[in-house]
Amino acid sequence: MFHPATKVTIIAEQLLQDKLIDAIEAAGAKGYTIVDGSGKGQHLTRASDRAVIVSDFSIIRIEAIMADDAQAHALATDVRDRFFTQQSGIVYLSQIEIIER
Amino acid sequence: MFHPATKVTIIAEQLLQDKLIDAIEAAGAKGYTIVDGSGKGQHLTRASDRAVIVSDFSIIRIEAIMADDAQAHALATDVRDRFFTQQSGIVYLSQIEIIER
Amino acid sequence: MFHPATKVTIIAEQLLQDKLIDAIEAAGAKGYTIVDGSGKGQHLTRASDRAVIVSDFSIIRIEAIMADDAQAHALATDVRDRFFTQQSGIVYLSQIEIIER
Amino acid sequence: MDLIASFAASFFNQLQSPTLAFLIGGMAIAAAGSKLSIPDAVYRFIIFVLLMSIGLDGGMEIRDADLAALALPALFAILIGCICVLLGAVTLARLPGIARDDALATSGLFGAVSASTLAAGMVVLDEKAIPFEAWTPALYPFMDIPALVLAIVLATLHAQKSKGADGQYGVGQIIVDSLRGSALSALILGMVIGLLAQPGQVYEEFYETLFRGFLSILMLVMGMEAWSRLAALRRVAHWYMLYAFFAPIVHGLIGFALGWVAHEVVGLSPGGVVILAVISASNSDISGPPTLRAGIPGANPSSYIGASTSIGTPVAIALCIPLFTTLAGVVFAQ
Amino acid sequence: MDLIASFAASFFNQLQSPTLAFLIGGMAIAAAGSKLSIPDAVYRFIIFVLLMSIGLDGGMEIRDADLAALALPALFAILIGCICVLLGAVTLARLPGIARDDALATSGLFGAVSASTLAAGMVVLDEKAIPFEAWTPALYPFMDIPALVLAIVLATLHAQKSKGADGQYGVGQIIVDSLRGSALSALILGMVIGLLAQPGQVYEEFYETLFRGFLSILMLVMGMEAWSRLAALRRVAHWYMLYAFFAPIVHGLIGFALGWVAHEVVGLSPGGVVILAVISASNSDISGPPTLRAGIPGANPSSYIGASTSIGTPVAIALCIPLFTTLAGVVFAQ
Amino acid sequence: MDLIASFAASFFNQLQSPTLAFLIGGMAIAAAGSKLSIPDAVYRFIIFVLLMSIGLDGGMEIRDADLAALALPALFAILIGCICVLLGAVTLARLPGIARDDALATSGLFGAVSASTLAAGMVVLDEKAIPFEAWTPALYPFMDIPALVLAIVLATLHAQKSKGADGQYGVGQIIVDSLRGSALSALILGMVIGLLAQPGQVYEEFYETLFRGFLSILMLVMGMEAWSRLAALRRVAHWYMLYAFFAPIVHGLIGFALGWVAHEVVGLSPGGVVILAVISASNSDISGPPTLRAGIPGANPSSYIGASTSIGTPVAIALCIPLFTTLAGVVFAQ
Ligand SMILES: Nc1ncnc2c1ncn2[C@@H]1O[C@H](COP(=O)(O)O)[C@@H](O)[C@H]1O
Ligand SMILES: Nc1ncnc2c1ncn2[C@@H]1O[C@H](COP(=O)(O)O)[C@@H](O)[C@H]1O
Ligand SMILES: Nc1ncnc2c1ncn2[C@@H]1O[C@H](COP(=O)(O)O)[C@@H](O)[C@H]1O
Ligand code: NA
Ligand code: NA
Ligand code: NA
Repeated sequence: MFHPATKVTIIAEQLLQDKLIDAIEAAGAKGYTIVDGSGKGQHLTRASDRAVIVSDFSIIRIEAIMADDAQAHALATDVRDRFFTQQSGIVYLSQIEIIER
Repeated sequence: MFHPATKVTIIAEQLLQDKLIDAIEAAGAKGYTIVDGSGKGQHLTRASDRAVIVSDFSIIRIEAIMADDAQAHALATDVRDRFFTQQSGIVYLSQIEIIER
Repeated sequence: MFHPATKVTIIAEQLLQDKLIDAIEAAGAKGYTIVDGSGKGQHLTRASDRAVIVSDFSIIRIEAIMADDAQAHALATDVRDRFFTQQSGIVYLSQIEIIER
Repeated sequence: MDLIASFAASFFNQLQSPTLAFLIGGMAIAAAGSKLSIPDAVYRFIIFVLLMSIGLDGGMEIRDADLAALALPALFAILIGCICVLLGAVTLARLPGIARDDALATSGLFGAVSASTLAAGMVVLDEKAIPFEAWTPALYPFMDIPALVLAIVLATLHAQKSKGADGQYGVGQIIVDSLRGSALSALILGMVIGLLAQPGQVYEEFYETLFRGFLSILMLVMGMEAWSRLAALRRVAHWYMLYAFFAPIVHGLIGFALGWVAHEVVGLSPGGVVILAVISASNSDISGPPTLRAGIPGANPSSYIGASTSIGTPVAIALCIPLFTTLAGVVFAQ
Repeated sequence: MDLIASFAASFFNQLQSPTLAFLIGGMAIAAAGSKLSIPDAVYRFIIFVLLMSIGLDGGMEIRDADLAALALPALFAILIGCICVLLGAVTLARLPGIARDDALATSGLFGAVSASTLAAGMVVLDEKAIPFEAWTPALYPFMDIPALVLAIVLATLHAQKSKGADGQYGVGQIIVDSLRGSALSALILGMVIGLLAQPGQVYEEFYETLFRGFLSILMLVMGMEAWSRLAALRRVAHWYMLYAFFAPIVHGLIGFALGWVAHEVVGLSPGGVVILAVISASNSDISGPPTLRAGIPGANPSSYIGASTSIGTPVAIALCIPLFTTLAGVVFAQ
Repeated sequence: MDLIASFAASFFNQLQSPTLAFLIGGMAIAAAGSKLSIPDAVYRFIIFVLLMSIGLDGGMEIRDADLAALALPALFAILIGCICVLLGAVTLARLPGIARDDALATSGLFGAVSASTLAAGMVVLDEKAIPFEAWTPALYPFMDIPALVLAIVLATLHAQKSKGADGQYGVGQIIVDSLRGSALSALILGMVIGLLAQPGQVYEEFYETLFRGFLSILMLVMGMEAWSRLAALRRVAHWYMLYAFFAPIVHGLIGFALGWVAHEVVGLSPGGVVILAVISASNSDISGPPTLRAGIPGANPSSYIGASTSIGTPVAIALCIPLFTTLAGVVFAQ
C-alpha cells in the first residue's frame, strides 16, 4: 500500500515555469505542485510579497513525485543541464513514501 | 537531542482544508504548517495567484511532523481512505530529524 | 554528479525572518528559499491569506540546503537555542541528494 | 424581421458597450498569450465590492418597496432554478457518453446565478437608461440555492456512491453552505446594512463610484478565464459545448416569460423583467462550483467549470443581455 | 437621567452609523461561519491608504496650526499612554492566575493606539458634523510609543529571563521599531509630504474619496477578526475579558478629562477632545503586537491579541466613540 | 544663466510636486528601514490601472487624431530606441571590467521605456497645465521594442554561448514576448477598447479618478525599490552608476531634439515633445527585464536592474521631467 518514491524539487525563477513544467511532464511525472516563494542564492536576492518591480524573477518551488527513481534522476540531470548551467535555480531529490490511491 | 520523526505531507484542494486539519489533529499531530500553491495531477490543472474564478479548488500543501511513525502512517491511510479515493489530493511520508525544544 | 546533502527546514514567525537569515548565512549555507504559510503549533493559530491584523506573526518556511551535514546540525542547534526556546518555531533536518551545477 | 433588424442593431450597439468590450478584450489577450493577469486578491476584492454595492443599494430600496410585489418574482425565481436543473437532467444527462453526475453538476451550475452576469446586466440597463426595481438582485439567492440543492439531491438519490466521504450531504447543509459562500454573504450583508443602517453616503462616495470600473476589470478576468479554460473543455464531450451555448438562452427565455407574467400581475417593471431573464440565463461562477464539488464529488469539475466559464458566461453576457433588452423593448412597447 | 437618555439616544443613533454597522456585520457573518474574507493584500493596502490620508490631511493643516496649541495635548498624550500602562500593571498584573509578562503586554497594547479606531472616530465626528483640529491624529505616536516602551521596560526590569535571545531590547530600539512599523511610517510619511509638498489635489481626488469606503471594509475585517479570535481568548483567564471591556472606557475617560483641561487652557476644540479620548480608549492592533512580541517574548500573544481584537477594539469603537461624542455634547454645551 | 535660474526654480518647484515627493518619500522611509510595504498584488493592479487608463484615453483620442502627425514621431521613437542601445554598446560596453553581455542588457533597459516614468511625466504636465497629444503614449512600444530587440540581437551575434538553452531567441519571438508582457498588453488593450468601444464614462468615473492616487503610490514603491536595490548595485562595477546617471539625460536630450524636429515638421505640441523626451529618458522597469533575462541569460540581472531601478528611474523622474518641462518652456517660448 505504501510505496517508496522519489521527490524531485526544483527551485527556480518564475520565468522558467512553463519550460520546467514541460520538462517534468516529458520526464513522465504524473503531476506536480508549485508554491511561490523568495530566496537567495549565488545570483539575485528576491523579495517575496512586497511589491517587486520584476516579479518574473521571483522564485517558485516545484515538487514532482515520481515512482521511478531513475526517471527522477534523469529529470534532475536534464533540468540542470538545460537550465541551471546558465540560469538561476537548483534541483534536488529526496526519498519519500507514497500511498497509492 | 535530535530525534527521528515522520513528516506527513498532504496536497489537496483548499475546500478540504478544515476536514484535513481535523484528521491531522485527531491523528495526534502536535501541529501543522500550510502553504498555498497550485499544481496539476490526474484531475484539474490549477492556476496559482492569477485570478481564479474558483479559488476553493486551488491547492494547499499541509505538512505535519509526527514523532510516532505508526501514527503518521495511520494518518496517511486515514486521509487517503476518507478523501483521496474520490477527491483530488495526494499524501506522502518522509523521514526527517527533528530537534527537541 | 549527485551528492548527498542536508536540508535544514525552519518554520517560524515572519518577525524572526531577518535574524534567521543571518543565522543561516553565518552557518555557511550558500542560499535559502522562503515560502509564506500559516499553521498551528503549541502557541498561536495563524490564518493564511485572509486579512490578519497582525501579519508579523504569520508563518514562514525557510529551507536551506547545506553540503556539510555537521554544519547543518550546528545551524539547527543554534537556531533552536537562540530562538525556539522562547519563541514560536520549529526546525528539522532531512537528507537529500543534490546535483552539482 | 423588424425584431431581427432591431436585435442586430442592439447587438452591434452592445459591441460598443465597454462592459462587453472588456469581456471580449480579455478573451483576445488570453488568446494572444498575454502575460497580463489580475491578481487573485484584487479579483476577490472586486467581487466583494460589486456584491456589497448591489446589496447596499437593494437594501436601501427594499425599505420602501412593497413586499407583495416582491413575493411573486421570488416564487418565480425558485421555480426557474428548479426547472432549469430538471431540463438539464432530462436533456444533457440523457446524451450518450455523458456521466450522470457530470450532467447534474452542470445543470446545477446553469440553473444557479452568476453575480458578474447580474452586475453586467445592471450596468447595461443603466447605460440604456432602462429603470428597474433595485431589489431585483434580491432574487439571486431565490434562484441560486434551489438550483444547487436540487442538482445535488438528484445526484445523491440516483447514486449511493455519490455520497461523499462526509456521508449524507443534507439539503439543510447545502443551503447553509451556499449562504456562507463569499458571494451570497456579501450580497446579504450588504442588504441587511442597507436596510438597517444609513449607508447612503459611503455607498455613493465609494461603492457606486467603483462599480463600473471594477465591473470592467471583472469582465476582463471573465474573458481571460473563458479562453484559458477552453483547453480543458476540449478534452470533455462536445455535448457540453452545445448545452453551454443553448442553456443560457433557453433559461433566459423562461425567465423572461415568467417575468412578463409578473409584469402583468404585480407590475414588475420591464427593466425588472430583463434582470430576471438575465439572472436565469446566467450560470454560477463563484458560489456554485465549490458547493457542487462538495455535493457531487463524483463529478469532474473540468466539465462543468469549463462549460460554464468558457461558453455559458460569455453567451449569457454577450448574447443574452442584448437579446433580452431588445425583447423588452419590443414586448413592452405595446 | 437626561444624560442617560441622550446617551441611549446617541447610542441607538450610532447603530445607524454605517461605520458601526459594518463592524457588527463583520462579527455577524463570522459568527454565521461565512467564508467571506478580505484578502490580506487588500487589508494592508486599506490600512496604508487610511493612514496616508490622515497623515496628508494632518500635514497640510499643521502648516498653519499654532504649535503652542499642539504642545500641551502632545504632552497629555504621553502622560495618558504611561498612566494606562501603569494602571494595568497595578490592576490586571495583580490578579490571580495572570502571568506578569502577559499582563504587561496587554497593558501596553491597551495603552497604545489603534489606527482603525482613530479613523472610525474621525468619520463618526464627520457624520455628526462636529469639527476637530486635523492635526489631532498627530497625537497618535505621542501616546502609542511611550505606552509600548513603558510596558516593555517594566517587563524587562521585572524578569531577567524576559530578555529575548536578542539580548537587551533597549528603549531606543523600541522607539525606532515602533516608528518603523507600517502604520506609523505611513502616518508620518503622509504628514511630511502634506507639510512640504502640495498634495491637495491627489488627496481630494483619491485619498479622501476612498476614505469612508475603505474604513467600512476595515470595520468589516475588524468585526470578523474580533469574532474569530474569541475562541482563542476563551482559553485564557477570564480576567482578560473584564480588563478588555473596562480598560477602554477608563482610558477614554482619562483622555477626555485631560482633553477638557486642554480645552480650557489652549482651547482644544470639543471635537479634538473627543479624538483624544478615542485615541486613549483605543488599543493597538497593527503596530503594537509585533513590537510587544519582540520586546516581551515571554508573553503569550493569544492573551493580549485576543483581548484587544475580540473585546477591546469593538468596545472602543461601538461603545466609547458614541459615549464620548455624547459626553462632549453635554459637557461643552454649557 | 537665465535658463539655469529658471531651471533651478522649476526644479525647486518640482520638489513641491506630490509625484516627486512620493518618490523621495519612498526612498526616505526605505533608508530609514521602515517596514511599510505595498503588497505585490496591489502594485500589479496599480500598474494595470495606470496603463489601461493611459491606453483608453489614447485610444479615444487617436480616433480623431491625424495619423500623418503620428507617423513621424513613431519613426523617431524607433530611431531613439536604437540609438540609445548603440550608444551604450560603444560606451559602457567598452569600459574596463564590464562584461559585454551585462553592458548590452543595461543599454537595452535604458533604451527601452518605463510606464511609471511616462505616467509621472503626464501628471506633471497636467499639474503645469501644459497640453499634449493624448496619443503620445502610443509611442511607447515604438521605442521600447526596438531597443530590447537590438540589445538582444547584438548580444546573440557577439557571443554564441549567449544562446540560452532555448536555442535561438529570434527577433520575432522577442517582439511577441514584449507585446505579451503585462505592461504593453494593458496599454494596447486599453487603446483598442478606447478606439472601438465607448469607454468614456467608465474612464472618467473610475480610471481617471484613480490615476493620480495610484501614481502617488507607484512613486512610493519606486522610491522604496530604488533604495533597497542600491545594496545590490554597490557590488557591481561603479561604471554602472555613472552610466545610469548620465544615460537618461543624454537619451532625453536626443528625444527632445528629435521631438523639436517633429514640432517643426508635423507640429507636435511642446507637451508632446516633452513626453517624447521623457519616454526616451526613461528606462524599462516592468516589461524589459524579463525579456532581457530570457534574451541575454548570460547577463547578471543585479547589474542592469540595480542600475535602472536605483539610479536610472529616479534620475529620469526627479531630474529629467523638470529639466525637459523647463527646456520646453524656454525653447518654445520664442
Ligand atoms: N543552498 C540553497 N538552499 C535552498 N535554496 C537555495 C539554495 N541555493 C539556491 N537556492 C534557491 O535557488 C534560487 C536560485 O539560486 P541561485 O541560482 O544560486 O541564485 C535562490 O533564489 C534560492 O531560492
Ligand atoms: N506526482 C505528483 N507530484 C507532486 N504533486 C502532485 C502529484 N500528483 C498530484 N499532485 C498534487 O495533488 C493535486 C491533486 O492531484 P490529483 O488528485 O491527481 O488531481 C495536484 O493539483 C498537485 O498539486
Ligand atoms: N508538528 C508540526 N508539524 C508541522 N509544523 C509545525 C508543527 N509544530 C509547529 N509547526 C509550525 O511551527 C509554527 C510555530 O509552532 P509553535 O512554536 O509550536 O507555535 C506553527 O505555526 C506551525 O506552522
Ligand atoms: Na441560471
Ligand atoms: Na489606548
Ligand atoms: Na529610454
